[in-house]
Amino acid sequence: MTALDASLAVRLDGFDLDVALRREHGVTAVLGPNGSGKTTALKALAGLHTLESGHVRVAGTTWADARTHLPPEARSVGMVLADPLLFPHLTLLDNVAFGPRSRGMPRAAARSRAAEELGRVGLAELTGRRPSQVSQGQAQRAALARALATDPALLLLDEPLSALDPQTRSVTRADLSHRLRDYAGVTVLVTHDPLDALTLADHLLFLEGGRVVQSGTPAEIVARPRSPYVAGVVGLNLVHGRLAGGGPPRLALAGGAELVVAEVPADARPGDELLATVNPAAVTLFTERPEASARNLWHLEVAAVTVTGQRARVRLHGVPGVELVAEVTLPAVAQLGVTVGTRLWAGVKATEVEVYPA
Amino acid sequence: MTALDASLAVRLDGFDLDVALRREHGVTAVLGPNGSGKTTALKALAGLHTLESGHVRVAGTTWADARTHLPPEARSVGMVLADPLLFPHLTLLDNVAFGPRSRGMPRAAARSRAAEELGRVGLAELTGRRPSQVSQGQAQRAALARALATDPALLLLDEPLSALDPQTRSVTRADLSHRLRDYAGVTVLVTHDPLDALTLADHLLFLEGGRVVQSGTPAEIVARPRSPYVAGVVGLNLVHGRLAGGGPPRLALAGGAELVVAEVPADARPGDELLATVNPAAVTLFTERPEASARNLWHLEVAAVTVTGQRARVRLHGVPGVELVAEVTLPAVAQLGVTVGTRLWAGVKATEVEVYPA
Amino acid sequence: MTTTGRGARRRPRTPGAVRTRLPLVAPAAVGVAFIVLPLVALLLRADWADLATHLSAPVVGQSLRLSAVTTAVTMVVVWTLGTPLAWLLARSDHPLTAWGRALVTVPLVLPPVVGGVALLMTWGRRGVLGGWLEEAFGVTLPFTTAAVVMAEIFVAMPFYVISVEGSMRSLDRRFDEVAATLGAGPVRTFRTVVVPMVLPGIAAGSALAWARALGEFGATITFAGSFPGRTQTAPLGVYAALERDPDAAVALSLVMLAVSVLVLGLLRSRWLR
Amino acid sequence: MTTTGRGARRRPRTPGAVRTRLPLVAPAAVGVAFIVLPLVALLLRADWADLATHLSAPVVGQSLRLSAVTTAVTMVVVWTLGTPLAWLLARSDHPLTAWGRALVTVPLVLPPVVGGVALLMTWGRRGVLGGWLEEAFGVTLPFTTAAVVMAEIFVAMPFYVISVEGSMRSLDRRFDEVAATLGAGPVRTFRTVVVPMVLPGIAAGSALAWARALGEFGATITFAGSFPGRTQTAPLGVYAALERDPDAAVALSLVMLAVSVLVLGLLRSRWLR
Amino acid sequence: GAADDGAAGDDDPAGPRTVTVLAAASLTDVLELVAADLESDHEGVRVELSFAASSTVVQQVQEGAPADVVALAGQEPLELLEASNRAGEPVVFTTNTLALAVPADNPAGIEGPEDLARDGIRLVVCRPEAPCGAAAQTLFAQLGISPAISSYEPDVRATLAKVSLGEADAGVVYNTDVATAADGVLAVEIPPQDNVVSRYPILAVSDNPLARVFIDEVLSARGQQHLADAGFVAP
Ligand SMILES: Nc1ncnc2c1ncn2[C@@H]1O[C@H](COP(=O)(O)OP(=O)(O)OP(=O)(O)O)[C@@H](O)[C@H]1O
Ligand SMILES: Nc1ncnc2c1ncn2[C@@H]1O[C@H](COP(=O)(O)OP(=O)(O)OP(=O)(O)O)[C@@H](O)[C@H]1O
Ligand SMILES: [Mg+2]
Ligand SMILES: [Mg+2]
Repeated sequence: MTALDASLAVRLDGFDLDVALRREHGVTAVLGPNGSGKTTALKALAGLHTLESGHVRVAGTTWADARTHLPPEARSVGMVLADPLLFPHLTLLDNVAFGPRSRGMPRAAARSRAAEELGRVGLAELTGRRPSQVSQGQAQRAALARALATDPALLLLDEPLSALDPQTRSVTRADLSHRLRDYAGVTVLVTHDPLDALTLADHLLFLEGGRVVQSGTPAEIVARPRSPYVAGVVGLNLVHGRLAGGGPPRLALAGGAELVVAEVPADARPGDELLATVNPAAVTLFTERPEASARNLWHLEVAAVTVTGQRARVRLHGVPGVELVAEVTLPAVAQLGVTVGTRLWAGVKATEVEVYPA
Repeated sequence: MTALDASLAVRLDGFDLDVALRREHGVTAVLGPNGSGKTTALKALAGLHTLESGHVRVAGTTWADARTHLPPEARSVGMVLADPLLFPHLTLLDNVAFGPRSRGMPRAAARSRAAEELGRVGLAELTGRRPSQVSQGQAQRAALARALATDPALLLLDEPLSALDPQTRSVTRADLSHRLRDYAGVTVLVTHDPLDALTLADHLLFLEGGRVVQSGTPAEIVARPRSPYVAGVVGLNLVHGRLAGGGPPRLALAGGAELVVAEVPADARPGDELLATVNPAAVTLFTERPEASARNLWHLEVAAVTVTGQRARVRLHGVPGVELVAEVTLPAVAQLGVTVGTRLWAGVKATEVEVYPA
Repeated sequence: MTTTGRGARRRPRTPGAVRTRLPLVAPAAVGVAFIVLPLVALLLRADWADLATHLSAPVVGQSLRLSAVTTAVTMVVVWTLGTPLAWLLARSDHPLTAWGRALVTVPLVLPPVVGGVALLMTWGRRGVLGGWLEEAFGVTLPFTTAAVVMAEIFVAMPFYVISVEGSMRSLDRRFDEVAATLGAGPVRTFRTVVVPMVLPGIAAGSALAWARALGEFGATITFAGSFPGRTQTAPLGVYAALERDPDAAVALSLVMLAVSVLVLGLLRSRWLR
Repeated sequence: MTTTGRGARRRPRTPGAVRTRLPLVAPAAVGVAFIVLPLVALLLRADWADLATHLSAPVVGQSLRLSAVTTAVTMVVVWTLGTPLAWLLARSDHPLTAWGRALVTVPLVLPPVVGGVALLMTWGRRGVLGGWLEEAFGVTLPFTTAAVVMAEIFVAMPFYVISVEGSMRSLDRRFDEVAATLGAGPVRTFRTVVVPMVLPGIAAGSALAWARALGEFGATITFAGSFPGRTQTAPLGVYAALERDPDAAVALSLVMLAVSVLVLGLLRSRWLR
Repeated sequence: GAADDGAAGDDDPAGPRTVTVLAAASLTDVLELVAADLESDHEGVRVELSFAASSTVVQQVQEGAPADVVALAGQEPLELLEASNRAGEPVVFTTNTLALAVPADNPAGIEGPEDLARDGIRLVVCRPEAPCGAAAQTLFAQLGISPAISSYEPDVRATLAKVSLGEADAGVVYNTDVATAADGVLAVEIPPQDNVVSRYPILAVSDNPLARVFIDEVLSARGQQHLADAGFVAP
């Protein structure tokens, strides 16, 4: 028996969602650009959107199909959004007890259940506080406890960490991961953060424009992203081209440029569409044209720079079909004078390019 | 003549700010944790908070001192907040013309000035749009144009990029940097993002608890952070300890652990307080206790993991006085099984430690 | 002027602050004066020396007591009926909702006397429902205290609904959704989430509605008549006493004024900031 | 029930949705019925066949015209005085502001007749200011069209102020601050930023205040009397006609009702969603 | 302002053209006829009429209503009118008697004033401060009955409206009111020996010469005829 078997067709003004999802257990991360329909999919699962067609079956119960539409309160579902949305007039304890009480548990039992859930997310001391008296991270953990206090068969998390500041986010991520390990139902986690996907989920689903563009295990996806968005999430440069005939193995890119590679798939014929990834760390930058061994060398303009720790990611463009991110150290940024608008030489060794069928 | 000469003492309920700031020109970035008083300082400069004592003198005019308090509208100041706060009932053109109009410019002149300013931030085509019809990044650029359309002597930017999504942020950062290059007045930029500080500012000022904890050029600060917060911003591990006597040169840390170093400042005596930085990339992680050359080796627990591109930053703790961030590649994360709670061996070579006086 | 000490923070932002605000302050002051002067005149004209005597006139105690009772009952009914109504209006997406909302607010604009006539045409002996009520149950409403309450509900409920609906509409819909996913049906959500969260709005709406009910005159006299102790509420008492015992009338008005200012002031300073 | 076609999206969320909402729908329905039934009764009782005749009775045209003129003037004054007042109240941090606010809203709760008496005590021949006005300028206000306008302002302005202040208070203060840094003084900020931004609130407040002015009866008859064409506004016309020509009274009421529903409905569907 | 019209029109060198009359509500129809007569006889003269309860009329004059003539239903309210407001001696220009108004179908079967004392009768009267209310009290005293009252209405109009709407079984009003009331109201006469006679005074309250003209018109044969037609009885 499949714990979650959903086929969601939702039509909103000017937006169509069409997604199928079957999972036995574990955490599925749903990723995609803004407006790709992630929240819409979760709401359809929760019963907050009505299906145009399709079905939702969870743990053997039909929640929605052509003839059925259970309202959210009749579905065994837990939901946590980016905003904790704790009820401001209730203490944390009563917030968490809200679900059990709503499902008919007597007050005392609901409260002891709530205290237990709060304990499991490390808030045992704060049960008597109001939401306004706790930090954002604590509020979000309480929201998680609240969603789990009803033992939902399906747990829906919509960017649960995105509103937290970076420090709180990683602590809360740890708590979340810890808590999810004990949870028996199916979790669907919407996120923009690759780390959430890689550390919390055992299955990834990428949406674009309301459709699934790629799905698989984290390892599969990290190895072979199939769309620029997915490549961006896993931190790789993705190049799309056709295998060129004659000469060294290389891809002809859309804008006329070429990418020399070391190997191509054994069965690839000239003219076949191929995808190639390049690790940003393997992109070398030079202010002057180098006499280097890199077989691929372009003169590009810096479009953007972002820094994490002592490393900078430099986005480069300016040659049609070539858009690259290079990862360099902070001292290198200073030394190369990297600012937006500078033109630099970027080199990629053929051996650093990984090629696979499109 | 100093363009900006401010000594700000502001007292709010439960919060005291005491900051001095003198700049001739250029961009000063103000950084600090939440609640450290960054916004309060900007508001005091703008005249939105009254000084308890101190003064604000800009371009030879006294805006505030013991006897004076010009209201904001009498100060030649421009302000941009995280939220663009464009007037929703006015077109972008009229938003930008608002300042000149308020300062008495005739309508036609104000509008042509506004059109010019919008052109300079790349919004020439959108002058007729309402704020609700442009993207967040465009709105923020319009807010910048609006602030600059009055030729302010002082430009105050309060986390101008923080509300933008990462992609829009780096594009807008480039526009901002471009626009600031042409601006003759003094800019004070509040930010949480080290990249803003490093790419936009020529002077950094760190606040904590309403006081300045460190200030200097970006290069000075990157090299020798003086507080854990500052070290965090520039992406280094900061260790605080006393020079131990006898044996190889090493620091005695607060919790009893020791940090072996290669060199100490020439004039340091045993017992002197010293600071040391370690680049996270220089921290090596092992699952088993290694037979390695690293002189410093601790068994630590993973407290948090963050990922950017194909690199992960792993925060480790568990030995008193030792709290380290290590930077490793994504494959290494998988191979080491790094998740929150795992215990790993972390090694730091003595040669990778940079020591300077506290 | 020095800036030492905490007091410095209270000083006007500029010496010229008042001058530059004059175009705002002047009309506002005229507005306040226009409203407050008549109240002051009322105070000036009051016969303070014999206030106690006037307040012990039978019309005063009797009508105040009746007003207290009827407005209390009115508020209970308004809460019971008006709160769900406000909620349904607030959450309805139907294009006709705006018109439904307008219809519910009609008593705001209907001259109270017309409202009284309309109530008579509905609940009076010859009214659409009143005739049937009398035949079936022998109940006649006009000239009873119940009629006073009905008149007060008719004029006060729209105030409550309009005000509470406003705060309910600004309540984040996601709270409803979260409550639903936690297993709370619409009624439970309303009771345990919506009402507690809009309590300040409910307080504000209650103050308005109560005040309107307290001051109600035209509909009451038309639908319920004026009989001391039964249907003569405080405003009717004021009117009745105005010529025979004007000092008692003024004294009664002062009591109403004081009570209202107190209630509005307390509510607004407690809830509405 | 199938889910094909767009229509499917409009179906009720569950067959049992109405049932589970009953505890909300039932009281709301009773509330609506209580308000709407009298209005329906008014419609039923109207003499539709001769409506045109009744509407051509002189009292109808004359009083409607007077009501239109006086409420228009009232609204101009209310806008002019009430908008700055609402803004100052909205932005004042002073602890006494709550009480000032309560004072300004007193006419909401004052029985209109008492309001009329208070106005007489202020502006009447023997009033606090009226005596002086008469001596100095030979102006007497009571029982003139000006008095009608004053009575309407007195009762309507509080509605406007309370409603507009609410929307002004929820206006992000940072807009004021940004306008100030751009060089706009308080008055310019008020005029070019605050007022345009709270226009929906101003529209809502205006609708309420206008409706209240239109329905005003007690203060008008006391302070301005009931002179046809001079001080007999539509509600006074209804009252005057009620006995001699009840059909004309009902017809006039219907016109007022229709105009009010129209104005409220249009405003609310345009501005208040 | 008030200076444009009515009493303050004295400044006009050609003499005032408007006369303002404040009168008891029960005189509404008659005085409108009288005013029409006067306006047709005197080219360019306008009569402004405002009707209210007599006590309200007096109060309005006290508070500065622009009035030239006051006509009241009964003499009690007149006593409240301060001497400073009087510009002439009051003249009793007509009298009125009470009648019982009952709904057309007379559901309570009221035949005479003594029926008012029966149980279960819903009786409305004017409030005691109004002349019609005072007269009703006198009537009950003369009859030696103390009927249960449902409501003290603010004026005759309201009293009559309660009857015509069928809410009250009976109302004590003026004879003349029943005559002018809309359909649906019947008069039950009160025997002359039990009835209360109200004497209606009229007087000038300003030195507007037109005030005298109006009073004379009321006292003229033509005016008295209108009064008689409406059910009033000459004094
Ligand atoms: N209630 C609604 N009615 C009409 N359109 C809607 C509604 N809710 C969302 N949309 C539209 O549906 C599309 C998908 O929205 P959705 O919120 O599911 O995206 P998302 O993937 O969650 O994006 P984000 O990453 O920004 O949260 C968007 O174009 C949005 O404008
Ligand atoms: N108007 C005010 N009245 C009283 N206290 C205030 C006021 N504004 C801010 N504070 C307090 O002053 C302190 C500094 O606030 P401030 O907004 O300047 O911090 P910040 O450095 O800008 O923080 P963040 O990074 O979160 O924006 C905080 O403790 C805050 O609570
Ligand atoms: Mg979303
Ligand atoms: Mg801040």
